[in-house]
Amino acid sequence: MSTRLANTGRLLNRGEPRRFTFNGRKLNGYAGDTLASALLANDQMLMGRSFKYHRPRGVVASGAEEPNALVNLAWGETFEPNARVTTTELFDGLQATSQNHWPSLDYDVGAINTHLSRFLPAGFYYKMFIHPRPLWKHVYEPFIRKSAGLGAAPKDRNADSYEHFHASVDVLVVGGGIAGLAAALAAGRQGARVLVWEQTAHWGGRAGVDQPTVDDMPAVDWIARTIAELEALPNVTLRNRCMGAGLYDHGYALGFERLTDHDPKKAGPKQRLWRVRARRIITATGAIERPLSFAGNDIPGVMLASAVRDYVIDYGVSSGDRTVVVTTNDDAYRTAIALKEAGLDVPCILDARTKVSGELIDKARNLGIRIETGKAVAKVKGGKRVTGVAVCDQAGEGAVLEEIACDCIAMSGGWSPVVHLWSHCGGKLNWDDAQAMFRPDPSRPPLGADGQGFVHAAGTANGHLHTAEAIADGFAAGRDAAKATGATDDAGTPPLGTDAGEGALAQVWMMPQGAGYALRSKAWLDYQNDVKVSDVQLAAQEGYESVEHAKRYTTLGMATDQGKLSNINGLATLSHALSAPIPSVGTTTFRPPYTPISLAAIAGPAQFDLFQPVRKTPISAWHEANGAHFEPVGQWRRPYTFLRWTRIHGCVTPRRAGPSASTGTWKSGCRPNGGTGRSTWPMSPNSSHRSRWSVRKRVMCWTSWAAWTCHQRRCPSCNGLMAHWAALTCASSGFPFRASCPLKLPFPPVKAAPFGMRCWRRAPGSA
Amino acid sequence: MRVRETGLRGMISLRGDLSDTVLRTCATDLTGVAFPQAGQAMVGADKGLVWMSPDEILILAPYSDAQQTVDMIQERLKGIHFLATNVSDARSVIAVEGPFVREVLAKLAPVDLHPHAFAPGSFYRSRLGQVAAAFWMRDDENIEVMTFRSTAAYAFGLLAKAAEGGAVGHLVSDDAGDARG
Amino acid sequence: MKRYSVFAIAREALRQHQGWNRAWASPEPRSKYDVIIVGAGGHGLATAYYLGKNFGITNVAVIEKGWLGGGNTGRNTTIIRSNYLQDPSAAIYEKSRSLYETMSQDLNYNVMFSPRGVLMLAQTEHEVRGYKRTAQANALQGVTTEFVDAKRVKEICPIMNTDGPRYPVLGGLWQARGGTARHDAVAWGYARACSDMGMHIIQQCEVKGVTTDGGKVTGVSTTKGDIGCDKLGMVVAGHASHLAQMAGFQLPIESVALQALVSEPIKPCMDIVVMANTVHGYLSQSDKGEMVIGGGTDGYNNYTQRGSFHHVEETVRALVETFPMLAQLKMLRQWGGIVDVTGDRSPILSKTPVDGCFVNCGWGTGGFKAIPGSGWAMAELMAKGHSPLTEEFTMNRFRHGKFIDESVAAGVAH
Amino acid sequence: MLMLHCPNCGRDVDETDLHAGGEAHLRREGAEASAEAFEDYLFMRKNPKGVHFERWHHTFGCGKWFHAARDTATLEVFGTYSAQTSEPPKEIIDRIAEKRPNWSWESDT
Repeated sequence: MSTRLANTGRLLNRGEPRRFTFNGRKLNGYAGDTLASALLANDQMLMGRSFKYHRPRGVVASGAEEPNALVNLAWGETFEPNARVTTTELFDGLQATSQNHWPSLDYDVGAINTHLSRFLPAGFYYKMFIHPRPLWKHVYEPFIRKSAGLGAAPKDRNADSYEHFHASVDVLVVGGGIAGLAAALAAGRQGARVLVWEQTAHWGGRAGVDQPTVDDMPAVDWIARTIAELEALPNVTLRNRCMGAGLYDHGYALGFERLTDHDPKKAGPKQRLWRVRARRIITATGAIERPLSFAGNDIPGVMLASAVRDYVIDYGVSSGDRTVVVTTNDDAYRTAIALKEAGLDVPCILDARTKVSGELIDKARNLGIRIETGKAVAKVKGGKRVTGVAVCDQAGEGAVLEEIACDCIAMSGGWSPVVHLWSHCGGKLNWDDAQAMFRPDPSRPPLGADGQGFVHAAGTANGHLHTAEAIADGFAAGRDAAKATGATDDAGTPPLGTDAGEGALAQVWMMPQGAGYALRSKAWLDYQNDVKVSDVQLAAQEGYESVEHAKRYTTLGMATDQGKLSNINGLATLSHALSAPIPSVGTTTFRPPYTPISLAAIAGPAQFDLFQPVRKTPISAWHEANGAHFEPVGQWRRPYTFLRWTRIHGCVTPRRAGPSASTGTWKSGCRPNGGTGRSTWPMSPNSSHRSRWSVRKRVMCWTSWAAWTCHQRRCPSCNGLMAHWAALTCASSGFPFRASCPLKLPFPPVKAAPFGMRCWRRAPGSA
Repeated sequence: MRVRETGLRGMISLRGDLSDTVLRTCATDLTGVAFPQAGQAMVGADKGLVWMSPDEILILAPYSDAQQTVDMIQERLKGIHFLATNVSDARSVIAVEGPFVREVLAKLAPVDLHPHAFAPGSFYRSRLGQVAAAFWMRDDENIEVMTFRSTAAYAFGLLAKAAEGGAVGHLVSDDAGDARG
Repeated sequence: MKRYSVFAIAREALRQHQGWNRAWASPEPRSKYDVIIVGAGGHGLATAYYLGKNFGITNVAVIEKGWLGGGNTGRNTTIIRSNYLQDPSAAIYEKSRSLYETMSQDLNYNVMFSPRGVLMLAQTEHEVRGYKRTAQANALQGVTTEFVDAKRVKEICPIMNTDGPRYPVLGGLWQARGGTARHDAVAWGYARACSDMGMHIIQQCEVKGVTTDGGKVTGVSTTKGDIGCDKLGMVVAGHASHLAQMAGFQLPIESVALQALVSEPIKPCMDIVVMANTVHGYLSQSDKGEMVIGGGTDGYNNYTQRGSFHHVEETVRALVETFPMLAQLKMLRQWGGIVDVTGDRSPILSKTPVDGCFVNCGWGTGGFKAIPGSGWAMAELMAKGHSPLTEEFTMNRFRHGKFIDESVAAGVAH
Repeated sequence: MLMLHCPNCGRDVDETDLHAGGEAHLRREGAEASAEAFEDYLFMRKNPKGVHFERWHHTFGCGKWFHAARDTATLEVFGTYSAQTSEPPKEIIDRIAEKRPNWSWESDT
């Protein structure tokens, strides 16, 4: 079972408990938890159901790449479907419910699909439901629609406010890991205007977990020192909880900042959309670990090795008591070591490579961990939770050598640089066969308005997976970018990183290598959309051989994680099926945003009354006062007719002189307010309330007009006093005095706000 | 932060050859400020000159003097090609005052409001949300925004909302904002 | 061709799906064909399909620069409707819509045509008048549409805020038999059927030049060598001008970016397609549950398949105001395509100054709905030299002022 | 999201402050012109995939028109210049020729 550990959890504040609910169950966590870590700490590994087969799903990752653990989030009037638990910071009163199941998460009728899965291969719907024709419209499609979809549909909008922000900078650094911070340091020291975005609440990225050494100090210390130095630089702005959502032409970048999502009680806008014009952009966006394809790799409890490590070190959560590590590289040994050091059991490390050696391997061995080389997972045992693993030779067809009991499997198939932002605007990639990854091709960057590249990839996002190269690469990128914008100051000395040396990884795209159909049809590539190795192979067999075809035919990578875990594995599977090298199969196009951003944030302030400007003529208020029925004419409103009001059936219905109007117009005129409590379109004649205003406005209007005329004529009896009296009355009642004069008269010079706009002032004490 | 309508302001659009000495002298004589360069607004207490486009400057004057100013221009520029129009009632001015004025504007306008690009005396014509606007900086805590009269209420709403959202912490170097916390 | 059916699936399931054939072949090009179609998008493949099916011409090659269906066919928002104002448009779009109804059966490939109904919102008096006029015109053209009032709109689409503060809904033009289809499947289904008739679909083969002899087309030169033909059909949407230039003539076309986006999938909440021209946006929910959203085009010529973000913003804010619940959804992915726009927003299906060379382009933002009708008409035009459906859509209609003005029907991209 | 330099007011301007005005250097036709000439003037556009000369209006700014030379396939901007010209200035032509060796103003017109 997964549980909270006593001694670890560097991001937790155990002094601040947080209460939340999951499917109505009351649970506890701490400040600093993500919803994922808090659920795991409460032994809630099962968090959702997959899209197609309704398979049980547990959390697999610890960051934005999570495909499985999506929930409906609610608090107050806010409701967010498909919220990723791994990026949701825990707060008091959070209510989460799991998605895509009926009647409950544990017992789901839809799970029958998993038993029918052999009849539901990739693209089955293109081959079925053809005859008889009417059944598609009336039976099949309604059924498919009902069972598809993930989160619940929100009922209405929330009243939170959202804002935009425009900024122009010399260098935009996306990613606040050590490479990004080094880049910001270099650029900032040179005097360039620098903006740094980090999507999480914490700086330093994975270095905080893996603890390499930088400049002869532990990475966390270097990160703290660097943050302090950057904060002291007036030309550098740091933003965390701000994701680089997309890069567009001519140095335009979109950032999505979450302001109160982690603490809804906090005042102010909920989210802010940054629209930045940057002369140079550095994408230090890190890398994402790849899952391995073996039978049963989707059972809750099978997780990325890095995620298992994160939960232990960052959140003090063990994902299981006994964890088997399955890997093709040295990095996953860090997980085994971290687990062992936390007092947890690691029965075995299954390494697909036949020969392993190196610092990390020795360390693991010295801790007494059993290391099996050349071995693979034949099959994972378990249903809603891992119960064990069947071991086989990687080279064979999956004959089981032994079974090891465990409740967690930590897998690692290597790392893929996050090249999304680089690719959004046309940057091209190279296949690096030694590291089994696509990495940015520096000779084919996204081109800016001047025809020159304006994006520099840096650190692990540039394919430098190890600390020393990553941090040096980040610093160099920052230095070059700032120099390109004309900054001249000294960048100082580059930071020096050191880390345990790592051996080469093995390219393993299927476990075991000769897995038969039975295993391949249980090896998942895309967890959310239920795309398996056999599905991609079927697509290739049927001639859907371009990666775009295979993707669309199988829906690989089209889930809400946009294939962050599945794309490379799917591509490799496809290239194997076609016996073509991976680079010739190509990559799919990366499209913004990096992770989903709310539509309300895109709309920004243009909501409710500020949706679109209503341009007003000086006579507008007079029209309103006299019952004008307006029609929109561009941004203006033109009085379509002047209405008289009669009460019919308890509803005010306009009666119009002249030719009879269309039914549609009448009905629209009769609509109630909609009960929104917000100001409505003035053409909506709403109850007698309106008539009262009408009378009052008319009185005001004619009083002020009379007064003004009197003033204009230099009336000796009052000498302008009338006008002043009218102005004062109108201004004090909020009535737009100036706009109230009938046509043709010049406006009176009033001191009061002429448009009925009051002076807006920030309440004292609210900064 | 405070967003307020400044009340009526005399505004005269003067179009012509801005390099013409007669025109320049006329404008500077009327306002007592130096003639602005492109992208500049020379605004004194109640008079000023704003560079609108290569062939247009806006003369700011007290509202009550507007027509009189137009008459004076007509008089002084006789014989050269020009157009002077009293646009006082076609436009309104809203003042945004407070420690993070730059950020309030930056929430709405797609321009660089960093002190390097926009300092007291600088002038932009751009948009606020979905409407045209022009703005200039009086001092570090005071920006005046000019919009068409018909869109003033909308612009005011946007500015008030932007101010209500608080500081962003990007264009203020001291700790005036609350956004870093 | 192995027929697709539920029985075939069951049979294959028992043998691990090893028996499925390729959906279409990938042959090397021959040296000469009767007809070459450039562009293996929906329109190009449909043209080839109806050349074979209706006219028995099967010595056909469809040449594609990238992957079939990879252009606008795979990038649109899949709306199908035929409620156009002008007679020639209504005729071809209605032909198209009716062919969609039986397409799955014709192609033996489920293209998931879903006639769930298309509603075009009237939010100004002007639109009310315009759509009433269209409804009347449609009645005469034999296209079933009706003008519905605001109350009925709310019934058809409960999640809509028909009392929006800025543009309340006054009614709408409702075409119950309009809907959507699975866009990729349309291209794949046609490709499979064409391949089955022996036609060659040649992907990853870019046309570099058009060869002519005495004003008559003789072939194309491509990255896979020169290929001869008697007749050439250019069906390349946004790249039409580029290809026409190779053949030595100019088209009244401009290529601009059109963008679309989808939200994350949610449970079904909207069962129709809604288009809101006043506020510039349109919306439907896919069978997967994603809200599929589209808006207007960029104003400038652009071949990058990327657009400017502010158009996305404009569309989203309009739809959030019209469908308030959208505010709490998230944008999953946005993308762009290159659309070919003419002066009157109507397509060009026409002979060209080059003998034997035909062009099919100018569908602008609304080509998907026209795929079968366009293919049907284009095939007839190429086979017989004339077609009743294409008579008005000539490329020189602009010279004579014979516009087919559909700027109202296509007021927002669609 | 384009960013163009407005030669009239000297600012780098966000696309949202601008309005695209279509192909530049069109020759306006008079009443005596033939139908073909009018068709050319009103409808026939070069629509090149590559170097394109176009008109832009600085709508939300100085309110003036200007011309831009831009690549429609890469969005590279070669330069902007006065709208009061019937062909691009020499330095712009030279700059394009340098960057796009296969292109020439003569073949473009």
